[in-house]
Amino acid sequence: MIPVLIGVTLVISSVVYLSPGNPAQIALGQNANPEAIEELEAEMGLNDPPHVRYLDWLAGAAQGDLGTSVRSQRPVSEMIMERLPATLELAIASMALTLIIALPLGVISAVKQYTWVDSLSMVFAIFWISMPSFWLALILILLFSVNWSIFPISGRATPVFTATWLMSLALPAIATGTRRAGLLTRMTRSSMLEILNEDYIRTARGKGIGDRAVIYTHAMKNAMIPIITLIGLQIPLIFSGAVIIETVFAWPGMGRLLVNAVLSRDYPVVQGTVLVYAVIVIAANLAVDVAYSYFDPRIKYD
Amino acid sequence: MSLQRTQDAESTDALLAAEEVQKYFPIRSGILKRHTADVKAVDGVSFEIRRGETLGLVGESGCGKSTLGKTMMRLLDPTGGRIYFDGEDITDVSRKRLRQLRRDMQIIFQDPGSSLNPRMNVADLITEPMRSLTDWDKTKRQNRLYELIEEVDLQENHLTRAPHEFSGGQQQRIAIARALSVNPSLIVADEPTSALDVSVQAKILNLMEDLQEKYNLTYLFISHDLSVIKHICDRVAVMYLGELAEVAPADRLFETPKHPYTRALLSGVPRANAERMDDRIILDGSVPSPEDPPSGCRFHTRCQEYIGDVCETSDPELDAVGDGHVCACHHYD
Amino acid sequence: MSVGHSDSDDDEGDGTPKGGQGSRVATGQLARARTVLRRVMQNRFAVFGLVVVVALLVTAAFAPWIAPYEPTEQNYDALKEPPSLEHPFGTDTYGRDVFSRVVFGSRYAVFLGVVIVGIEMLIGVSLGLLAGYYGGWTEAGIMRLVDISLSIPAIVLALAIAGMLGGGLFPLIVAVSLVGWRGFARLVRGDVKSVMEEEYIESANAAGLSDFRVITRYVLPNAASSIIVYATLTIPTVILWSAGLSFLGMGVQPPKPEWGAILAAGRGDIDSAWWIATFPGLAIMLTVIGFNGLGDGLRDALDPRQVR
Amino acid sequence: MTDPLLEIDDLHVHFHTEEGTVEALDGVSLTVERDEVVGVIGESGCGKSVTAFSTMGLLQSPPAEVVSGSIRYDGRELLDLSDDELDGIRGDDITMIYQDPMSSLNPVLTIGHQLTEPLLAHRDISKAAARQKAIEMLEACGLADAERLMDEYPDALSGGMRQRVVIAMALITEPKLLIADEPTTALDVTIQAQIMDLLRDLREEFEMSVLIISHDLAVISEIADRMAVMYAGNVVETCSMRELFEAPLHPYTRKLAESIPSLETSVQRLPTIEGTVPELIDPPTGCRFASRCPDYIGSECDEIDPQLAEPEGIRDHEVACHYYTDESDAEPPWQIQGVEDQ
Repeated sequence: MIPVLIGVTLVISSVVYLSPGNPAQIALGQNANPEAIEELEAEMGLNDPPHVRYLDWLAGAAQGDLGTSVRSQRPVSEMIMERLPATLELAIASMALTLIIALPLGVISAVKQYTWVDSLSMVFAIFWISMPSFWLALILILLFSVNWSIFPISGRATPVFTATWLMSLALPAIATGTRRAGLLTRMTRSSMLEILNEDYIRTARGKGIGDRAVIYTHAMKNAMIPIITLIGLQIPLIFSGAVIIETVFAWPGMGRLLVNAVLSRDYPVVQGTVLVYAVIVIAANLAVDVAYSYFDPRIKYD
Repeated sequence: MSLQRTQDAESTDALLAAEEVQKYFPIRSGILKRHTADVKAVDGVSFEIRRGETLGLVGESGCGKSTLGKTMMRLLDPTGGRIYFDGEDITDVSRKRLRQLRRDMQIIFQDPGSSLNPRMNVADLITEPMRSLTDWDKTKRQNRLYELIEEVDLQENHLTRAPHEFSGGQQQRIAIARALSVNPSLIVADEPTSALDVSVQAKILNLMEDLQEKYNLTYLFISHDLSVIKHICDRVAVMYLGELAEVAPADRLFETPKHPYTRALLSGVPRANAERMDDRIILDGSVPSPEDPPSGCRFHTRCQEYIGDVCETSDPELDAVGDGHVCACHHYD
Repeated sequence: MSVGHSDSDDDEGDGTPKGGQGSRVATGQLARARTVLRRVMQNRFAVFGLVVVVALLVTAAFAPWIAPYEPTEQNYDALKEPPSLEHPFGTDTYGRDVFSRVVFGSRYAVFLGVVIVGIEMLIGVSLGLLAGYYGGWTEAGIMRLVDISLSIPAIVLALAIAGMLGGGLFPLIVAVSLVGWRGFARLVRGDVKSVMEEEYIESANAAGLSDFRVITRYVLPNAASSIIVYATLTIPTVILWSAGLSFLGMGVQPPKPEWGAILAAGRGDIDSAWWIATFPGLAIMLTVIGFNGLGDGLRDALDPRQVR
Repeated sequence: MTDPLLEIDDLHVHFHTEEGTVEALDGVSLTVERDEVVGVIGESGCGKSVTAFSTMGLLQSPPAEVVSGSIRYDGRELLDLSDDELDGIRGDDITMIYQDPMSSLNPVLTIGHQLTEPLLAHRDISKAAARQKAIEMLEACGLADAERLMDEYPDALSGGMRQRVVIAMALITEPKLLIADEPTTALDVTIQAQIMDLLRDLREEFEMSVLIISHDLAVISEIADRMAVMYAGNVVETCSMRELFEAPLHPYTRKLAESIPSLETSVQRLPTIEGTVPELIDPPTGCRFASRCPDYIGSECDEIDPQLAEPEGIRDHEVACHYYTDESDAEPPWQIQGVEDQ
């Protein structure tokens, strides 16, 4: 865990270090006088060698200090904390949506392989996979917000856990979740098919215990293991998708913060956001590992 | 001729000799992949193969017979002990010398379906060792190729085909031709017929015998099938959990097996039309893990002739019990 | 494959004995290609994919002859006109013909898809090969790099790289390539490791082959089909990512007719001129479906053991 | 005389593959009487496992298709039953032991769960009683510490132990017919001896009929009363165990037995069968062994598919070979000098 995190910070810092442009200049604007820029450079530690700058930043990050935004002059950690809940809401909502759609559909397709149910759900899956999420988002806005006025066009309604909040979350969650749902449906189907071809499934059928028991007890429990891996792989992708969707729906999350920071070359904010994203992903993967040991008794013997 | 425990390789007509050969596979565990234990696949094995003979190496799965075979021809690096080929110590020869040695030592594997590169055709498969191990020119290689396919009973129109287009028996013929191409003197045959049907097995065994006679080949024949071993081998070594239990000329071993393990193994062979199993020895349990083998004699946990503490405390050595017959058992001390 | 898991030594599993001399399987590489093509043609989705991909390539190649207007030609007499015979996909806020822009956009899709996947493949396959073949510290180091890369969400990393490099075509290529190689690396390492477990590698060692020869004659050919399939299936992802970054303003810049950029430009007019954003979106979707179909078909055709 | 327990009659099974239709079973007929052990022997691809799976209704379709024939168990036609109806019989009256103990147990369910499943499905029994019965059955199968094993997962067990669990699972409902498909092929010699010993004891204890399938003649000979020899989708010979060794009739049976090296006899050179097994996609007409047959007698071998029949003067011994029919003017082997004493 720790080496990976340190690696992540190295990657981000190198990207920032190698980027063209002078942060001090950016902070003060095009017409700032050279002395002021020099002064700020010294203050920001821009004249230090790269490894010193990196270690300083790392030391700060370890204590929760991610530096100060060049643009707004506010502490980066504070800006991120403001945005974090919105991002997590969206990620969890779209993940839930993904699972609710994908797992049953994938399992049914596999069990009813070669039937119209299977074909239909695969056609749907392919559509979802192939639709660019930002385009889907625009279509959703056009239909549900502009034409039919069911959902708000954009923004996040507060306070949370209210009906209006849920309405504002609906379209972004759908736009983020569908592609993932398409992929997970197909993957669930093929894991399930693989399991259904295993010898022990035949053994179970041979016991005359009926299809339901064979599928729900014998196949599902085994299929959960590869499916959990797949879910683990989906987590960073959900965040990826959310970055663009947050922008389209003006959803006040970290993704939008990042996009704006990148466009305005606000390096400390970029650095901080990427780090927080990595921490979330790593934590989520840890949770997946824990879920494994619940479903796979073999882990104990390793 | 009596067989001593340690061989003086130069003084006999041994083509290949092992002296206390060990092969351990490290087990790494934990996040740091620390070396925590060893699978002692081969643990102190000494024997010799004489020029022109077929030595059978028999044992159950996981006993280390395959590992021993591959270590003997240096496809695996031994953890300890020495290996002699034709009197020369080849335990740690240079890469260059090892390549030269490959011309003399070749191997045939159990499953020809997986030992032949599926992306190559038959002609390439057979000529490849010649190309990399000899300095023969193209004509010479081609001539040898045609000679070989005739030898193993393949046809010219097979040459451009891929291995998966052949039956198991034919694939094994291709593998034999490949091994034979560089004129080796020793062939390690690692369960060469276990993946084949009995009627095909008979043909492959016959072919191997014919080739042995014609090219004066020496075989190390590894198998778990005692009937096959009896049919084809001159001498037999019985392996249990990384060690040799007994070595003897084939007829002696099958007539008067000494080691309790050998006897159990032999009586366990299903016998067609036999006077049934009144005297059958059924061993309890299964083979212990080579990661943590039993102390003393490794067989003591399942032995029907267990004679007391000595079996648990001291590891018996291979001692002579008759003409060219050695056995590692305290029972005979 | 559970049909007749019959006999221990019957590796075909369906009870078909191999016929030896009478074998009906065609011979040689050409025949192999023919078999693959036949299998692809049996799969309707794959055929559809093939048709779409071919159509895309043709469009990209002959864009100037297919498009009725210059993609950047502005016409202030025809602003935001809805689709008509004259402008099948309508016109945008500058009066540019959306159809022509979408047609020229196919060039970006093909170019970005092929170039980026090519770079990813070069990096990923080499690293994966090194990791899988040599193992040990080489492998540990490379896989750690993959782990690091995997813990940053792809778009986040690509965005940071592209944005910091200043936007445009070249930064886009660099950013997406630097993010995407890891998939190839993981795949190839896994494949190489399983190939290395095969008995034919021991057989190659017994034949005294050099590392180079083992890699080129044994390892790569046996990993090739999964690399080809993965590459085909990565192209649509790359196209989606590129369009996404351009949509955010961090990739290809307007007025260049890249699909993501056209879409972004039409975003504000979604209520008054739906066609500007809709058609490039459809183009992306069709392209992605096409490559996915082709990739799926190839996977099934190259590896018949795969569950269909 | 009562009906046989299992009667397979003229069973044809095809597999639809990409390369074409594999005619895997070409009119297989086989009977298992009550309290009888029948062995089926043949080389890979001969259809012996397909026969077993057809009986259990476990062939996967597609690609498999039962084209024609009948499988009657205790007078009931199994092929006419729906899956639900079949579930009333399989796992209860007919059970099966599989070849590979490593893959035939579910890795994520406890031994206890898998073992009690058939009882709970087929008997009106409490969970506690089922558990008790399962423990008894594990002990009967020679597994010590059964109580603890019940809560273990298959991964904690060795191959030999797993096969004992599979056997316990098959016997827990005290079936009338046990089908054992290569029960020892995946095991080592010493473990194989243990398992065959166990099977023999259990069969006597439970008085069940057994259909045992193997490629290893010697293994079957240890337990079977009667044998069926299969070749390329046909049963070519059925007879008592004794007859098979003392007076085999079909040329294939004779050649097959000769080509197996044995511990008792030694030969300089193993006799072999010429040629290879024919492809079952578009197989040859007539006798499928004709092209390899040492006793080939002419065009009728190529044209007419021989049917299982008792040759004149021989009882309880059926063979599918034109050599033994009235029309044939060849000399049957028992009349030829020297064949008996092989």
